[in-house]
Amino acid sequence: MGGAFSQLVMLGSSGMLLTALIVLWRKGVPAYITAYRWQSWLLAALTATVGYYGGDGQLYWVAALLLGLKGVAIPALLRTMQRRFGTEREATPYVNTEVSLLIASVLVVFAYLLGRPWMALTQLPTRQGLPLAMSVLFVSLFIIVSRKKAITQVIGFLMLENAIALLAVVGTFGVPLLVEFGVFLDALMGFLVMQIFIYHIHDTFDTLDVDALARLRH
Amino acid sequence: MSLILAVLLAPPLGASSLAILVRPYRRFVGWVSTIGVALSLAASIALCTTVMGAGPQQEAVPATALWRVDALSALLALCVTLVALVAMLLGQRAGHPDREELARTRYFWIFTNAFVFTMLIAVTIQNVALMWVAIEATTITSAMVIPLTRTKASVEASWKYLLICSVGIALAFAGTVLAYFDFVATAGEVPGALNWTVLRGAAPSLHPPLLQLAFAFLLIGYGTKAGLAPMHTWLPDAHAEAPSLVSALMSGVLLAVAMYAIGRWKAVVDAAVDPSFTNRLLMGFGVVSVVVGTFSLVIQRHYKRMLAYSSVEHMGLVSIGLALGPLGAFAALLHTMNHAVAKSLSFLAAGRILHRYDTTEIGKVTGLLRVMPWTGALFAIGILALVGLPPFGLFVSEFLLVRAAVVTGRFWVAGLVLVLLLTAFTSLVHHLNRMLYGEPPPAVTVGERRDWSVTVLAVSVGMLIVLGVTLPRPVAALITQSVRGVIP
Amino acid sequence: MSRYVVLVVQPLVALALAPGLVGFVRWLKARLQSRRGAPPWQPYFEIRKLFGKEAVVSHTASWIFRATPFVVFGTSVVVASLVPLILVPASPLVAGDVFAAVYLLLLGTFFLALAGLDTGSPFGGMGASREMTVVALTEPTVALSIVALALSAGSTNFSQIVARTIAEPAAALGPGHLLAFIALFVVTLAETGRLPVDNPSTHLELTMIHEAMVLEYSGPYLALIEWGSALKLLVFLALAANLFIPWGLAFALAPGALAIGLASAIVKLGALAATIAVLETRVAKLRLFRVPELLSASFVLALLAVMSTFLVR
Amino acid sequence: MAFGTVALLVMAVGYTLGAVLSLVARSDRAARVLTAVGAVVGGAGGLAAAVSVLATRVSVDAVLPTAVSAAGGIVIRLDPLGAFFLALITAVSLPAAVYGTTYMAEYDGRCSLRVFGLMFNAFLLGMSVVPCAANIFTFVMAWELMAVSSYFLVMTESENSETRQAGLWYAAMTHLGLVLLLPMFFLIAAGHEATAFVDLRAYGATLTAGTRTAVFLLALTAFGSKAGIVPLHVWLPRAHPAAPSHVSALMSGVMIKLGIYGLIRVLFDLLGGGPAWWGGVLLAVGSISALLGVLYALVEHDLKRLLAYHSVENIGIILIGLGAGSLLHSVGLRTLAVIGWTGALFHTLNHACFKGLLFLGAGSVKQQTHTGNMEELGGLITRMPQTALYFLVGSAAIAALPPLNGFASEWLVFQSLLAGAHISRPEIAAGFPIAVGMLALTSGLAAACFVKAFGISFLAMPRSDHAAQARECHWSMRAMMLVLAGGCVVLGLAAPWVTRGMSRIIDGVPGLSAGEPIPPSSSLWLTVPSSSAQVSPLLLAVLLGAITVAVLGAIHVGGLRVRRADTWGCGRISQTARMEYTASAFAEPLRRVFAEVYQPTQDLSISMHPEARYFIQSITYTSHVVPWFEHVFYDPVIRAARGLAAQTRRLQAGSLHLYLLYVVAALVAALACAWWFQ
Repeated sequence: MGGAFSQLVMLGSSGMLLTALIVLWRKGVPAYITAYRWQSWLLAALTATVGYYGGDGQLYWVAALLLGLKGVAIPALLRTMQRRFGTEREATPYVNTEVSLLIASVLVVFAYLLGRPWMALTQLPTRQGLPLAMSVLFVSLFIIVSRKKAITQVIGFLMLENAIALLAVVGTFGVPLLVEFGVFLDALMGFLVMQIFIYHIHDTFDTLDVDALARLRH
Repeated sequence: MSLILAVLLAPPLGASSLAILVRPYRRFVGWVSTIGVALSLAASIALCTTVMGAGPQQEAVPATALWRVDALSALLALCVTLVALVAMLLGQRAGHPDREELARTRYFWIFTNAFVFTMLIAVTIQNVALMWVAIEATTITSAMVIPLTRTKASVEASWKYLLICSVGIALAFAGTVLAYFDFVATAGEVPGALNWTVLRGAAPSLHPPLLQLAFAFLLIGYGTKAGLAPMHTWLPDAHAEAPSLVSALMSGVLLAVAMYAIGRWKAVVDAAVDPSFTNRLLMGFGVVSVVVGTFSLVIQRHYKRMLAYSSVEHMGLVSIGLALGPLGAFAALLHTMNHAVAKSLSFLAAGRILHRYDTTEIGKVTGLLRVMPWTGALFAIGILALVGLPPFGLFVSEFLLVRAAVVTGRFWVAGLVLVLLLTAFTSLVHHLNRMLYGEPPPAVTVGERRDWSVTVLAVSVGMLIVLGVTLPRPVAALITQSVRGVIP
Repeated sequence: MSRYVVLVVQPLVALALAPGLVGFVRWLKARLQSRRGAPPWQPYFEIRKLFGKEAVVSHTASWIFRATPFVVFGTSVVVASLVPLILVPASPLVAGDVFAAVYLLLLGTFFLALAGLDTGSPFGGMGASREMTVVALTEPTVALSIVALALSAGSTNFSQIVARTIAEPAAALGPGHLLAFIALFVVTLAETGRLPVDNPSTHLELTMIHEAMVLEYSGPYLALIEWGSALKLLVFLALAANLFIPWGLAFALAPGALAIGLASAIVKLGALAATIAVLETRVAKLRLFRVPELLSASFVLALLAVMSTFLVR
Repeated sequence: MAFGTVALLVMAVGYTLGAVLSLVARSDRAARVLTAVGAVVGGAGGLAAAVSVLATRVSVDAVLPTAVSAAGGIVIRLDPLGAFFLALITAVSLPAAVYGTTYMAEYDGRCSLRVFGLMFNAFLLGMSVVPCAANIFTFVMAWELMAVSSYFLVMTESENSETRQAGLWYAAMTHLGLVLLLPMFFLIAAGHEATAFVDLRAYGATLTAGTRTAVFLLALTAFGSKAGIVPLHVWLPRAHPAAPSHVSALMSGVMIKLGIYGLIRVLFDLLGGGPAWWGGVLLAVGSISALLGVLYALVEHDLKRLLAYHSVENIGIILIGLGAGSLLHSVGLRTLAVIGWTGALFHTLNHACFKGLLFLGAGSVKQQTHTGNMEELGGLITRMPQTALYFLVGSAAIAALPPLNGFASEWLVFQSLLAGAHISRPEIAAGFPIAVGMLALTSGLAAACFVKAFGISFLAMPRSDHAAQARECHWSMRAMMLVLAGGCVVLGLAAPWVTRGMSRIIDGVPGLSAGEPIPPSSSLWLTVPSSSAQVSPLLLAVLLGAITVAVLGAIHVGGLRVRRADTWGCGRISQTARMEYTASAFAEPLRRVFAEVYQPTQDLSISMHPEARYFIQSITYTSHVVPWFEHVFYDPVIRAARGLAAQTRRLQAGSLHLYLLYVVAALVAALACAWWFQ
């Protein structure tokens, strides 16, 4: 375990942050899906790397699962959905691209500030990844808050899950397998339910614009 | 112990599976579910007595054991099964003869049972990550039932519910991971490290700064689920649009289960950090919740939303109670229990009102006592219990809560809470006044037979009175023991 | 022993003197206005005449109307037995004190006002309304004047007050005493229906207060009310005279002392009655809604009296 | 078991059974009867317990520690002070319950008499337990039980929207009391485990001056809102007219007295009295309440609302007595202070008696005429002679006319104010004469007001068909009024004897006791220690009676000839009700005198003939008195609450993004908090 491991983790984590930022930058849903797929692949690769250097065989299984579920299955389902509803673009997000990117940089700084005290706690070679994981977490939260299409919000949510998975991998070298399975199951179920609801929304509102969902007030 | 646990957990799972398998819907599915929950209730009572007699129960190997039931778990399990039983007994009448309705009913039984099952898992499992998984699962299962009749409003409500709670609960997982990270960084990988007993044991050696961050995530995460303001926004929508039986379960116990998670984590964090940290956060969010909940009641047009906001207010009170030391925690837990009974009663009565009047607007429900003397009276009792009037249980818990605030020297909390309670009281009584009396609308049929749903709800009223007038010794003892789960 | 004598003798003397007092005022007023006027003893004849007549009672009136004269008369007589007129009982054991006297008179007024309403006549109601207004507004002044006296005496007991004033004559000339006396005198005018509050000899219905209430009374009933009212005037004047200028009052049942007491009482009452007569020829009746101004002025006087007593102490 | 314990048990069981049985009664009539039976059995038990405690001066204890042990359990202790109030409660509740049996007949089928029976008995139970409660939880629980059940009693005529409004006001104000009550008690017990009154008494001595001040202010507002001191009285004139009359009698006659009980219990028993300024505040509040209460009563033309305002007035008088006593006590004039205490307690009892009577009388009138508006009444004295007589007795008593009971207690209050002369500090003593003036004005106005109330409602000719068709009410109702009217007379004549008993009760309360034996007083005269002032209502009555009999005899011996004729109508031939003086007209002079207080809004509209201004087609005049303090005190609060509510509603704007933003914002706030805490 040396510099290479640390470097790889840095690289992977930075890549995941970059994919999250792409969502803020691009406007088409297909691009989001691609970004998400890349992010999932990076996550899987990172998991495998940690497994390799940490000598934890279980993490290979986790990596494989990640790849299969988040790298292939979910993007495919998203793609189907996107094809079915046509290419509705994030034409007018609440926050425009420039400001979004600025805010994202502020969030990254915030994540670093937040992470500084606890980076000192650990001697793990992967500790550099922690603030990056936090950054991804905040950026994906920002995506969910600032984007209008239901499908974009789902992608933001999926990225949020990735961020937490990254946190778990780099911080603790993965949670126990049983827990991991449970989380996967939940993620899958959650995604499926969200998908069902997106169909519901499309059926009842004829749009995926979440702005239409503002009838219930007070 | 395992047997009891099996009897507790298996019936809802079995009933859910049965509902999946039997298609089209047959009436016996509902009955089987109900009897199953009754079995679970019996098991939870057995659990309570066991725990009271022999202390916390867990599997043989303490560190790695997955299941652990102490008094707090038993208390929550009791609340869950109790409310579920009442809701399901009333749910027997939900079915209608036409085909679409039957499909929906089947759907309802599948997910309601699954919902109950996940809640029971959440309170009996001792692995905090799996507890998280179970609570996340409650979101999914309950979100499926909300748009039972697919209207725009219900779809909107369930989407909001799903997204906000998923995001929130994801944050709770981040918090869990952070705490686990700290544990691993300090103690290395240990089997059963995610068990809260182990976490709590190790807590004094953990790093306070990290645990504080973790708790912030956990509080926001589970707080979203528990309906603490300002993360409560999903709650009025979801509660108002869900079928009343589900509202009863969600408002009565789901929120309590999320508070349970916060309580468990508070015990861990308090072992590492000065308790004033968690207390301040809980107090802050509690006060905001009570304020928001209360003032949302003042001008309210829909009675189900009104009940939902009242839940926000009550969860705020519970949160404040948890921050007020042992007496406060006692009050909070007692309040949780009372609230579970009273709120489910109110929602179930509200469901019957909705069925008759076909509107959720307070202004259009008039002459309730004349139209539905029994339901109207039960609804009124539910509301009066919720505003904390004797002889109902919430009076006792609010009394103790204020006492706890004064005993711990937080006069401003006591003062603020009381003023807000007064505001909530006035608003609710005002709305109740408008509904109960006056001329019934012409389109509504007048008169009501005393069917057995009324009897079931009357039993709830009886429980509230017993809790308020005598607070039976075993219950008090159970809660006293439960307090140790939150404040060691 | 003396207390029982007081109870019996004093009201009898008062009853005997009362119509004469009213007649004296009327006669003096006539003289001051350069009229001949009826002799002072005319009221005795009137009362005797009225007792001999039949009483006319309205169809709408109830037993209240017929009971009222007895209450009015009775309360006046009882009050006359309480106040020091010619004799101060050595033992402080009489049935009541100043407050009792005031509230007994209020009882009479209460019934009189009810009787005014009982007939259903608009004048009766009007009189009742005005009378109760005036009475209500005079109460605080009466009470405060009593306080002013009681403050120095330490008691509301009549004999105690009188005894204290005699013991400390300097106090009687103090500002507190004087102010209280003026206040009580103004109140006396209001309570007994004299000018400038009420005109006892008016025949214009719209300006009447007391006379409007008793408009429906006739025969023996009217006699009782007239007599009772005269007694009330006498009692008030006696209060004003003997509480503030107690010299001459008898302290024992000795015949000489009693004679002096009676003589001094007649002199003092005569002087006050003369003051009223002069006043009534000099001032005009106030508008009803300016009466409160007069009464509040008297209230201020009484309050000043009390306060100055505090300061002097 | 001791007799007292058994009696208390009978009380509790009686009320509970009454509540339950009337709820399951088969018919409305049965419900009414069972309601009364439960109330009478319970009331008899309570009265027996109270009398035995008052007679033996041994307190009765009963503890149910197992119930609600977490909150301290149910602890009962009936001491002489409590017993006095319990006796007062039962003394009115027994006649009221019997009266209600027939009075409620008019509600048969109109409202649920079963629920009414439940609430009525629960109300009585709650009220009866309050003076017996000996720890915080029991007290508060009983207090709230009383409040909740009385709310439903007020709502009996719920079909009336005014009633619903009244109910809301009542509920809010009574809950305000609870909201202040809890911190008040907890402040005394702060830092201690036990909450029994015995312990609180011990803690009370150790409190800091600041805490005592806070407790005093909280107690004054909490109990004041129940007692109805100005400006917390707003619910009284709304709720009392709305409730059925025998319930009004209980609420006005008894329930508000429990506010007085609470004040005495907390301020003078638990805390053992306070500094002079407490007494000053009580005196000021009392004077203002008394005066404003009677002023608003004067312009009120609804019989029951008028009575409700008079309750405000009488609570004021009671507080004047308490305040005078407190002031005297605090400067060391303890034997004189007893006069004030006695006056206050005695007036409490007397007010219960005559206010109960008056409300029952008003109830009979309302039952017969279906209106409480005095402008539609009149002539009832010939149609309901007995009711009229009893109402007259009550009116005379409340106007403090001798020899009835109101006079006796007001005399004591006056004497306690005069005792202020003995205070050597002028700044304290100066308050007393002002209070004397206000009290005197109050009693004068009260007399005027009851001339109006009785004169307009009962005398002369009926002003409406309803009034013309009135008949005397059921004998059981009359009998109950007779009982209370008798009470007014007996309490008045036997006042010296009654007050002697009261001074014994006072002696048992630490903060009230003179600490030295009070010279035994005569049983014929009301006396004042160290003063020769005295009065004997009995002697006055005898004198008055003797003179009246003598004169009556003399006149009849002389041969009294009476001729019936029409009232002189200024030349009109037949007299009509329209010629009568109205209640508004009666009050008009005083309304103009006190226009500054009333600030009436007047609206005079004259419609003239289109052709010439000299011909007037119609004139309408309306005048409205809206108590100004409702605008000053309540409107801002209500507006603020609604404003805050409107702001809060904006939180829930419907936008999902906004909601998610809240979550993120909360997260950031929590993280910042965690960070800051490091």
